[in-house]
Parts: sequence; C-alpha cells; structure tokens
Amino acid sequence: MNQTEVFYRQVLRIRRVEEEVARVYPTDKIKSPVHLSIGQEGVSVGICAALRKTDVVCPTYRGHALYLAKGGDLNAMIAELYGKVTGCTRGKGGSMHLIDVAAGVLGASAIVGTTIPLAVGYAYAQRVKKTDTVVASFFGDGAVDEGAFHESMNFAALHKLPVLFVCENNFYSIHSPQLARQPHANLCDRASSYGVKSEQLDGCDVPELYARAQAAVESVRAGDGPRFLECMTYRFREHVGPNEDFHAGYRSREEAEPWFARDPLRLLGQRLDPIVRTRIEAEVELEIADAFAFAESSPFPPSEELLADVYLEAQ
Amino acid sequence: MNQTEVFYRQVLRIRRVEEEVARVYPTDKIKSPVHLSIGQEGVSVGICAALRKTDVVCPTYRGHALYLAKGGDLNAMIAELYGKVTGCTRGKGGSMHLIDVAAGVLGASAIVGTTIPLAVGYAYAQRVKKTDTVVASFFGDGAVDEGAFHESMNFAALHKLPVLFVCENNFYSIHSPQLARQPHANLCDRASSYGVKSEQLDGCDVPELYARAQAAVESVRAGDGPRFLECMTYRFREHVGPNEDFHAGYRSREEAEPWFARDPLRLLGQRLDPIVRTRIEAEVELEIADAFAFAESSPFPPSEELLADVYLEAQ
Amino acid sequence: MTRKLSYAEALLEATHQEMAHDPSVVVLGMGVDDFRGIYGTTKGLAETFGPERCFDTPLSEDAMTGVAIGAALGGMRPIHVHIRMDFVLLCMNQLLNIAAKARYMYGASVSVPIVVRSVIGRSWGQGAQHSQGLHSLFMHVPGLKVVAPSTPYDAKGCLVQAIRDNNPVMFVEHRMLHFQRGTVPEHLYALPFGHARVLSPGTDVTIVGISYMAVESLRAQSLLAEVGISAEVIDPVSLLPLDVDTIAASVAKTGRLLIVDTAWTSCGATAEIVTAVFERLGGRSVPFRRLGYAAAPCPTTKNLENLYYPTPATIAQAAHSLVRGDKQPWQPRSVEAPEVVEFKGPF
Amino acid sequence: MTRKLSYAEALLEATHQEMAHDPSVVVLGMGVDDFRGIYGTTKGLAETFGPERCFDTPLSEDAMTGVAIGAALGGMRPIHVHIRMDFVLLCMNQLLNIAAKARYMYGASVSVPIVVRSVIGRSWGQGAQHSQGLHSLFMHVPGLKVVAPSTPYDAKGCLVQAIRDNNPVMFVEHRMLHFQRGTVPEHLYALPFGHARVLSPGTDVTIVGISYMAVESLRAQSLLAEVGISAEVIDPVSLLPLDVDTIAASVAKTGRLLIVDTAWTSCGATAEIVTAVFERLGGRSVPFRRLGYAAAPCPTTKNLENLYYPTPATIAQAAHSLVRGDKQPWQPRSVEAPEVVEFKGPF
Ligand SMILES: Cc1ncc(C[n+]2csc(CCOP(=O)(O)OP(=O)(O)O)c2C)c(N)n1
Ligand SMILES: Cc1ncc(C[n+]2csc(CCOP(=O)(O)OP(=O)(O)O)c2C)c(N)n1
Ligand SMILES: [Mg+2]
Ligand SMILES: [Mg+2]
Repeated sequence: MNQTEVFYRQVLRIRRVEEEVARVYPTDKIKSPVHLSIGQEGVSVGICAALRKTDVVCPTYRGHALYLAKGGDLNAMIAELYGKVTGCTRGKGGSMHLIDVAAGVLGASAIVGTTIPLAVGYAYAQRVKKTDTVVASFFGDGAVDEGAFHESMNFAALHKLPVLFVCENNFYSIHSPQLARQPHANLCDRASSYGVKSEQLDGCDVPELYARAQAAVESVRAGDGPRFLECMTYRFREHVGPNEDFHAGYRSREEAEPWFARDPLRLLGQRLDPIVRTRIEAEVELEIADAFAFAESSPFPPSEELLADVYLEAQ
Repeated sequence: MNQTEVFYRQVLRIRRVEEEVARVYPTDKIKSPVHLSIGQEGVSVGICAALRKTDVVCPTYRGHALYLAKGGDLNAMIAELYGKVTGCTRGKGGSMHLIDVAAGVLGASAIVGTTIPLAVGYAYAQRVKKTDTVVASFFGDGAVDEGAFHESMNFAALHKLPVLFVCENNFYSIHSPQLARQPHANLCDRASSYGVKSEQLDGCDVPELYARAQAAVESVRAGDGPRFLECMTYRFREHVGPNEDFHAGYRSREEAEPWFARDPLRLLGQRLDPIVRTRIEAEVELEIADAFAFAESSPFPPSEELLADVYLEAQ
Repeated sequence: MTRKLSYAEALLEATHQEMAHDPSVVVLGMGVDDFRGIYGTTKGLAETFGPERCFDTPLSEDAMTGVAIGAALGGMRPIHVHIRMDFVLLCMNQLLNIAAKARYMYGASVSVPIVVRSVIGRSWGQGAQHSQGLHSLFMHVPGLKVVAPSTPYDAKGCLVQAIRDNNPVMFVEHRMLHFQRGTVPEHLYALPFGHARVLSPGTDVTIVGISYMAVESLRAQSLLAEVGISAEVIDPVSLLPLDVDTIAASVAKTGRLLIVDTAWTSCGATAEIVTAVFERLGGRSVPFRRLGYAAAPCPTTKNLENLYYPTPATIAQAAHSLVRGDKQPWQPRSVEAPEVVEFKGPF
Repeated sequence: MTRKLSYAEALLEATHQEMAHDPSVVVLGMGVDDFRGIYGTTKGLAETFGPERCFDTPLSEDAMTGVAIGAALGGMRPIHVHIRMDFVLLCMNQLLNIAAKARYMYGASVSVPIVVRSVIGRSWGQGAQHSQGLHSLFMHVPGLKVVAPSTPYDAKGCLVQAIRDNNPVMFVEHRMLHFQRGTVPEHLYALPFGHARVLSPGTDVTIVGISYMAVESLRAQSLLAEVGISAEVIDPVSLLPLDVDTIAASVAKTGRLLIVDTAWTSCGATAEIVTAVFERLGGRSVPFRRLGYAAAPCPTTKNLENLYYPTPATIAQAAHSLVRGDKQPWQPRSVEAPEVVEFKGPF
C-alpha cells in the first residue's frame, strides 16, 4: 500500500467507527457520553504515522481517533463503549477513559488538561531509563488555558524532555469560541515563551502534517527538547453526543462549510483510484462489523468487579 | 520635599524597619517567620509612587516593603509581628499575612501565587463597579511558574482588566536559582504571549522605575488592559529569617557585590545633601522607635479571639 | 403557593431574583452563558443582566476561583458554577487556603461572600471523574459553609441565603435533583443555614438522606411502609453548620439511625453525623448504619454502576435490619429511580 | 538494635537505602536538593544518586504531581515531597482524579506507585496556611493509602513500604516529629500498612493519637498516671487502611475512647475512627471524646496558638473526664512540648 492508501484507510476506519457509534447510539446500547472526533481524524493519523509503535500517546476524552490511529484494539474499544468486560478497561472507564498500554495508548482522562503533565512525567521516566521513546501529548485549544499546560511546558522545556505537544485546535471548548477564552489566538506564542519550538499546522492535510510531524519527532527523539504543534481542525458533530448541532446557534453551518470541503477523508479519497477506495472501504466495514458483533456478544462484568482493582496488592 | 527626598525617605524607612526587625529577632519577641525585602525595597517604592491612594496592591509573604510603600500602618505592622491584638490582623496572621484595607493593601498570602488571581478578581469588580481603580499584583520570579499566574494573565488580558502585574525578579526561589526552574529566563515573553505589554526594568533605580511605572499605570487606568513589569532586584538576606546567608553555598557574596553597589538606598542617598539625609534619618528613627514601643506595650489578644471571626454573620 | 418548579428552575429563579435585587451579584463559570445554561439554571442571565454580570470562563478553575474571591474582596457577590463537582478539585487551594481563611487570617478586615455551585454527576456512564460527591472535604474546613438542599423549595431558599451570606458557601447540587419538581413560592425568600428538614415523619428509624439520597430515602420509606416500618426521613440541608439537634432529637425518638450519602463514607458526612449525634446523645447509644458509594471509583458500565449507589431497596433493607434485626431477611422490590433511568444527558 | 536516629534521619535512611536498592526510585520536590534538604530528610541524595534521581521542581505543584504520576506510569517509583501539607491542596486534582482512580478506571492495566510526602507545620507563627493536617481529605478517597507514623522506627518502615507499595501513598509527617529520636535498625525493613501500634498499654481508657498527637498522648498518659489513671495509647500509624480491629479490641477492654488528631474534627479521622469502632463493637457503646484543632484557621500569635492545639494537659483532662466523669474536675500540670518550645525554624 502506498502512503495515501494507508492514510485513507486509517482516516476512513476512524470515521466509520464513529459513524457506527452514532448510528447505534439511539438504541441506548452505548450508555456513555461520546465525544466524536469526526472531522478531526487527520491530526491523530498524521501524527501517529510519525511515531514508532514503542512511542506513547496520551489522549483526551475525545480520544477514539487517537486510540485507533496509535493501534489501539478496536474490539476492546467498542466493547468498552458497550460496557462489556471485554472492553479495554473491563467496562469501568467507558468512552472517556480509553487505554491500550500494549499499543502505547496511555489512559485518557475526562478532566481537561490532566494528561498533559502525565505525558511529561512519562517522558521523564524515559530519560531516567535512557530509552529513546517519544511521548505525544494531545489536548484541545481549551486545555491550553489550564495552568497545568504551562507548568508542564516549562518543566518539559527545562529538562528537554522527549515530548511532542499536540494541540488539536478545533476553535471551540464545548460551545465557547476561542476568542471568548483567549485574548491572543496564537497558541504557538505560549509555547515559544518557554523556548519550545512551535508550528501551526493544517490538520486536514494528512501527508503534510505527517511530514512536519516526522521532523518534529526526530528532533524530539534526538534530545533537542519538546516541540509544540498546533493543528488546526474542526469538529463536525456536537461537543458530546452523536448529532450535528449547527442549529444550536453557537456556530453556523456556513462556518463549517470550508471545513467540510477540506474534510481529510475527502482530500485523501480524491487522490485514490475509486477501485482502491472501494476495496479499502469493504475491508474496513468488515472489521467494524466484527468489532460491533464482538461487543454485542461479550458479557457485562460480573458483580465482583465492582470492588476489584481499586488497589494493586503485591501477591 | 523633592522626589528624591521622598523616595529616599521611603526606602530608608522600609530598610530601617526591617533592620530593626532583624535586630530584635534574636530576642524571640517576634515569634514568626520573617521574609525580609532588604535590597528589594526600590521596587515597591517606585511602583507605589505611580499609584493613587485609592489604588490597591496585593503583596506576598515578602510584603513588608510593599505594605509600607503603599501606606500601610507601621504601628499595626510591628504589633502584628509581635503577635499583639493591635496588629493589622489582630495577631492572627503574622508577618506573612499583612493587610491594610484602608491603605489599599489587600491581604498577603503564604501560598505562593495565590494572590495573583485575587488581584485580577478585584480588578474585575472595579470593572463592574465602573471605578478607575488600578490593582497592582506583586509576586516573585518563582511564582510565575505556578499555573495560576498563566490563568490569571490570560483572563486579565481577555477582559482588558486594570491590573499591573509586577514581578520582583530576585533570581531565587528560596535557594533555587532562576535557571534551575525556568528554561527561558525572559519572563516578559510569557506575558507577551497573552498580548500583554511587558518590560524588564531595573529595580534599583527608583526614579526611572517610577517613570516607567507611571506610564504603565496610566495605560492600565485608561482601559488598555493589563501590563507586566519584570523588575530586576536582589535579596540581601536569607530567604526567611534575619541573617545573611552567603556562606550557605547556593549563592556567593561575589554575585551579590554588584547589587550591593547598586543598593537603591545608596543610589538615592548619593543624590541627596548629607544634611537632608541626616534630617530624614532622624525622623525615620523616631517613627520606628515609636512603632516598636507601641508593639511592645500592646496586649496579646484575649483567649476569646481564638474562635472569633471565623465567619462574618449578619447582625 | 402551589406553583411547581423543577429544582433547576428554582435555582434559576433564585439567581435571577437576587441579581435583579443586588447589582453586586455576578455569575461566572464555564458555559454559564451558552444555550444550555448549566441545565437551564443560568439560562438567560447574560441576556438579562449583561455579559459583565454573567460570564463564561476559560478552562482555568484554579485562577477563576481566585478571581471570584478577589471580586468578592472588591465588593461583588460572585456565584462560581461548576458543571461537575469533580472540577472543584482544581479549586481546593483557593477555596481552602484563601476563601475559608481570609476573614480570620486578616483579623476580620475582609469577608469573602462567594457561592460555589457544583453538581454531582450520575448515570449514563459518567464514570470515576464525573460522579464524585466531595462535600465532606469542605465540611472539614472551618470558614466554609456547605449546603446540599434536595427539594426545589429549599434549593431556592438556600441559594438566596448562600448569595446573601457573607462567607464562602459550597452549594452542592446533584444532577438527578435538577429534574425534581415541587412547590416553590414566587417571592424571594432566604432559608437560614443550620436547619435540617424532617421531610416525612416516622417512629421506628431515622433515615438521614444527604442531597439526592433524601429523594431515594423517601422512596425507601414507602417500601418500608409496605412492611409496617415507619421511617422518619430527614434532609440535613445544611451540612456545615450541621443541625445536630434535629437529627439527634429524631434518633432519641426512633432509637435507630441510618445515614445515606451520595459520597464515600470514610471520613464522610455519614461519619460526622454518626459521631455528632452520639456526642449529642451523651451516654445513650443506638443501632446505626451508614450507606454511601461503594469504596471504589465509580465504574461506567450500567450493571456495576447500579451496585455502586445506595438505592431505595438497599436503603430500605438497611433500615429494616436496624429495626427487625438481620435474622429477618427481607428483599424489597427494587425500584430504579425514574430520573436515573431516563437520563441520557445533556451532560 | 539500639542505634538511635531522629525521625528525619530515619526518613533519609529509608529513602537512601531504597534508592540504592531500586533504581526506579526518584525524589522530586521544591528544595529536595538544596543544602537544607527538607529538614535533612533528602540531604545528599542528589549528590549520591545524581540530579536525575533527586531533583528540584519549579513552583508548579499541580503539574509536578502529574509528572510524578506519569513517571510512575512510565516505570518509576517517585517520591514527591512537600515541605508543607498545605501545598497539597494544589495537587488535589491529580491525586484524587488520576492517582486514586487510575488502576480501577483503566481496568487494572496500570498502577501508580507514587509516594507523596508532606509535612504538617506548627509553631513559630506558621499560621493558617502552614499548619494544616489534611489527611482526612485523602482518607475519604478509595484508591489512596494514607499513613502517618509517629516514631522513627515506624517512619523508616512505613516509608520503605510506601515506596514499594504499588499504589499512591500519602505519607504524612509532622514538623515536630522530625526531632523525635528513637531506635531504628540499620537494615532495610518494610512495615505493612493496616496495623495500628499500641505504644503503651493501659486499662482505663484508650487514647488514639494521630501523628504528632501520639507523642502528646504519651505525655498525657504520664499525667494521667500521676492520678492513678491507666491509659492505653495507640498510634493508628496507617489511616487508610485503618486497623479498626486493634483499636476496637482496646476499647472493648478499656471501655472508653479518646481520639486526638492534629487536624480539625469535622469529617476528620476522629469521626471516622469513632464510627468505625462503634460499627465494630456492634451494639455496645462506650463513652468517647474527640479532640483536634480548634474550629478555626490557625492563628499566629503564640498565646492563641497554644489554645489551638490539643496538649498533654487537655488530652489528659479529656481522658480523665471520660474515666472519672465531669464532676471531678482536674487541672493537670501544663507541659509544653520541648520541640514546640524550641522550634524557631528553619521552616
Ligand atoms: C477541568 C475541567 N473543566 C471543565 C470540563 C468540562 N469540559 C469537558 S470538555 C470541555 C472542552 C474542552 O475543550 P478543548 O480542550 O478545546 O477540547 P475539545 O472538546 O474541543 O476537543 C470542557 C470545558 C472538564 N471536563 N474538565
Ligand atoms: C504554593 C507554594 N509552594 C511552595 C511554597 C514554599 N515557598 C515559600 S517562598 C518560596 C519561594 C518563592 O520564590 P519567589 O516567587 O521568587 O519569591 P521570593 O521569595 O524570591 O520573593 C517557596 C517555594 C509556598 N509557600 N507555596
Ligand atoms: Mg476545542
Ligand atoms: Mg524570587
């Protein structure tokens, strides 16, 4: 497969998984808030392509895309959304707390900003252990207003830790537009003030993003210290839940149109032979159908699970 | 009195008060940690000269200088250090929690960084009340690493609040030099990243500081939004306590020498006629002696004070 | 006087009326001015009173708490709203180190009249970080007040009181309470703190239900009535100060005490109430039980979540065993609360 | 076996030995590598083990807690040191929302072996923000462990256990304990959590003293002995998990319970212990009292500060009244603790 095919396949797979989640949602089989990344998948795919399997990512509650792009287990994700014991957290964390340690997906958090210092600490451990693992911390444009972001940037820069900070700027924090929260919209300036090299990138152009991410990851891995990438993107659905929300009034469909036109899936699809596309689509559908079937047929956790694993006790 | 005389008198008064505190300290009459600002007085004096009586300042635990420069009651301060009921907090707060609401000195806090958002909130109240009060928030070079600093800058800039942020950069947080905490020593860059105009100023040159502060305060009062002033200064004594600590090893006397040479008291004194100086000195000594006598002769709070004023109940 | 409002509507009315009446009242918090308006509890305030008096905040809970406190020092009466109580963990420094202490530490020269509203989440997979009832953390700290009304009537009266109170008040809500309906007078009234409410009298056992657990305890009372047990259900309403008198008087009468919290029990409000009641009763001891969250983070999957919380059935069962002893086991009907069943967001 | 160390030296030795033995142990916190070394408890670690394994942090408690947790997720066993417990209020979000929940919320795929050391301040005008004992806030939260040893022997053994424990452990110290001396074996030993220690046996009343209050309770025991009252003094050592068995067995024997904390009482460890003991005793009730900080922020002036804390005299008096009733008033000698008298810093 060539690179475009790989990217197309990944973006499509995430898109279709989330569309299926949205389709199933009204049946109430997924009893969980879902923060869909439809429209934003390009960022996760482009960045993860630049990472090694042994590298690690820290997602947010809007983490389906990153989980899948980094190689998280699809079956375990869907089962998790269904609350099944075969889920990636055994039904205890739901959509907002996806994790797949084997794939290098550290746990996601529902508290905005909390995983940023976790990524930095994970990177500090790599420094002590002398590995060349890179840690990518993902967060939104809202999260950068949390003090934890600054404290984390300062410390990561101070120790030149191997962290790639990835801000998915979708211009909204829930219904609040960026300029209602930030006097100065250029988030790269915040990173630069710690001496962290930063760039603003187009989150819809996956191949370009990949190229820039590769350079950044290389520099981070070489020990040049953290990098900050602000990836401009757009959320197509409501903040939480399966639907569109252009009727709600806080943003207009007109504002979204240019983003629809630059939908990463569309941009990649245009560059592929329709026959190839059809083949990829068919493969993806099969895999997704299997995952939902797996989730449907999996059992719920038994009652003993309620009090299991609060602590890890030495055997 | 001309301006130099006024400045000299103020710096001298603060210096001599703290020297007296240090002198009395070994008698154990002041049973309280003291964070002396000897060497740093110029900052408080220069900035406060640019403020109106109705303006407000938020000090830190290293707040003797600012309290006095803003017009805080000297008797109440010394009595407070002595733990007397005539103290500015009735003996309940000690050196780290000076307050004089009438003089526009908001309470100091022993938790680094906590008063920064308080200043911003106080400024927000001025906006709602449509006053033209300016709020000056003072903090150290260590405090700017707290998330609260960033969150406060962002919010103040967002609403163009009338806040003057004053960083007293004395290059140390306790025994930790700036570059052990901050990868990038230019703190103005942090402020600028929120679109806040910022300048690095010489904290030893009081007249110059005053001139720059005046311009900044004017712009803040005019509604142009917050300003950030990084004032370079140096702490002559140990972090907490009455003594010098150049023997401790974390900094050398050689490092301090240039600062001793540029001691704001000395710089101002050089510009005055010795006769004038002697007169001022005599006046200051009298006032200080009175304050210590007041403290000595004041009573300790009665036992009922232990549980008084935990709450304010409507009468 | 028989006008019915939801709990959420009662909160909005209280805020609206107080804002109209006192220009120093301001509302801040993430989303207070959006079209959802914190489940409707702040809806329209920005439009009516202007964006200066009802404003959205950046994701900066720590500093925004400081801003609220600073605004209070500057003469405002801010209401800081958190859509989940879990987020107040970011505000602990300002709340405990400044708000709770300012009046005392500054020798009575200032006061901090702020209200911190926060909502305990539940249902539909909220999970470990969107479900915590953390009121006991605040009950530990002198200088704070903590209230957690369960009825729309008390919600309005307590919020008005909280706004007028000159001290920092933690106003604890529960997502499932927002849907409760009840009689709420239109006029402005304030309910002084420190008064528990006997929601429904009884003779055999005292059930103290905190926040939403007051509602569940009333349901348990019905179940108990079916087997001839008469439970007195008390809503403490005010947790700090706590009305120990009312609870202790009830316990002196019924001789049995069950406390149910929407929180963990260790060092929780349940432990405090047991201890305070026993202190008040002097030498006398009575059989007691405390119920709360399972001693674990909250799981998301429905079947485990159901086991996580006290329910009318488990409450009734605990009361039953206090009254009849464990030798007479009883399995009440299991009633799942309609608001829990129906809830699917918005979050 | 008769080698004596101070509590501070015991902590340093525990850390030093564990760092030598396990390369994943790292120490972080403000001032851990300076010449004071957190009252000597971290002195020399940076020199011996290098600046990567013992490092100063910027004033960024929130993120540094996250960094410690993240490092633990990455395979380290970090010890995060706070020179005052009051500063952990900046860390509540990471500790309660992440550290306490990670193992459960992530379905057992990770664990968070961190130790958070923090020191309760006292004396010489520490004041409202440098004196808080906040352990009960952490005792409320499943997923955390909380220990507060009072002897040098237990300090070493518990710190070793805390470091080896696979869960987040809040290690609570008290500034006045650092000066205590006692026998500490040189070899490396770990003391499992969940075990209270009977510091000194007695028959008439059980006094449970938490952290530094164990020391003050032993002094009270001497005062009581002078009037013929035999007090059993118990140090719970481990607060979560709590060894209710040992305390309840003592209370079953003595028939009286006094709990003394270096913290406020409302929703505090004292309330939890009373409640847990009464649960364990089944129907039986005993006279009890709880003592702690006055219900106020801590004042700075010495005469008020003296009234703020339980002292050997007030502890003895409370125990006396439990044993002899209030009708026999007694005024014990007032002994001010030497470590409190002598303390003038460093802070
Ligand atoms: C600390 C905290 N405060 C508030 C919230 C409520 N909240 C959930 S998602 C969100 C928006 C965050 O926006 P952004 O970081 O831009 O991420 P996006 O949702 O756009 O991906 C908010 C405010 C939260 N979960 N955590
Ligand atoms: C939140 C918090 N963390 C740590 C401390 C301990 N501490 C007291 S003063 C201080 C140094 C602060 O340095 P800086 O802001 O530069 O002020 P300076 O003392 O130099 O005036 C520290 C770390 C504290 N008081 N509060
Ligand atoms: Mg966003
Ligand atoms: Mg400094």
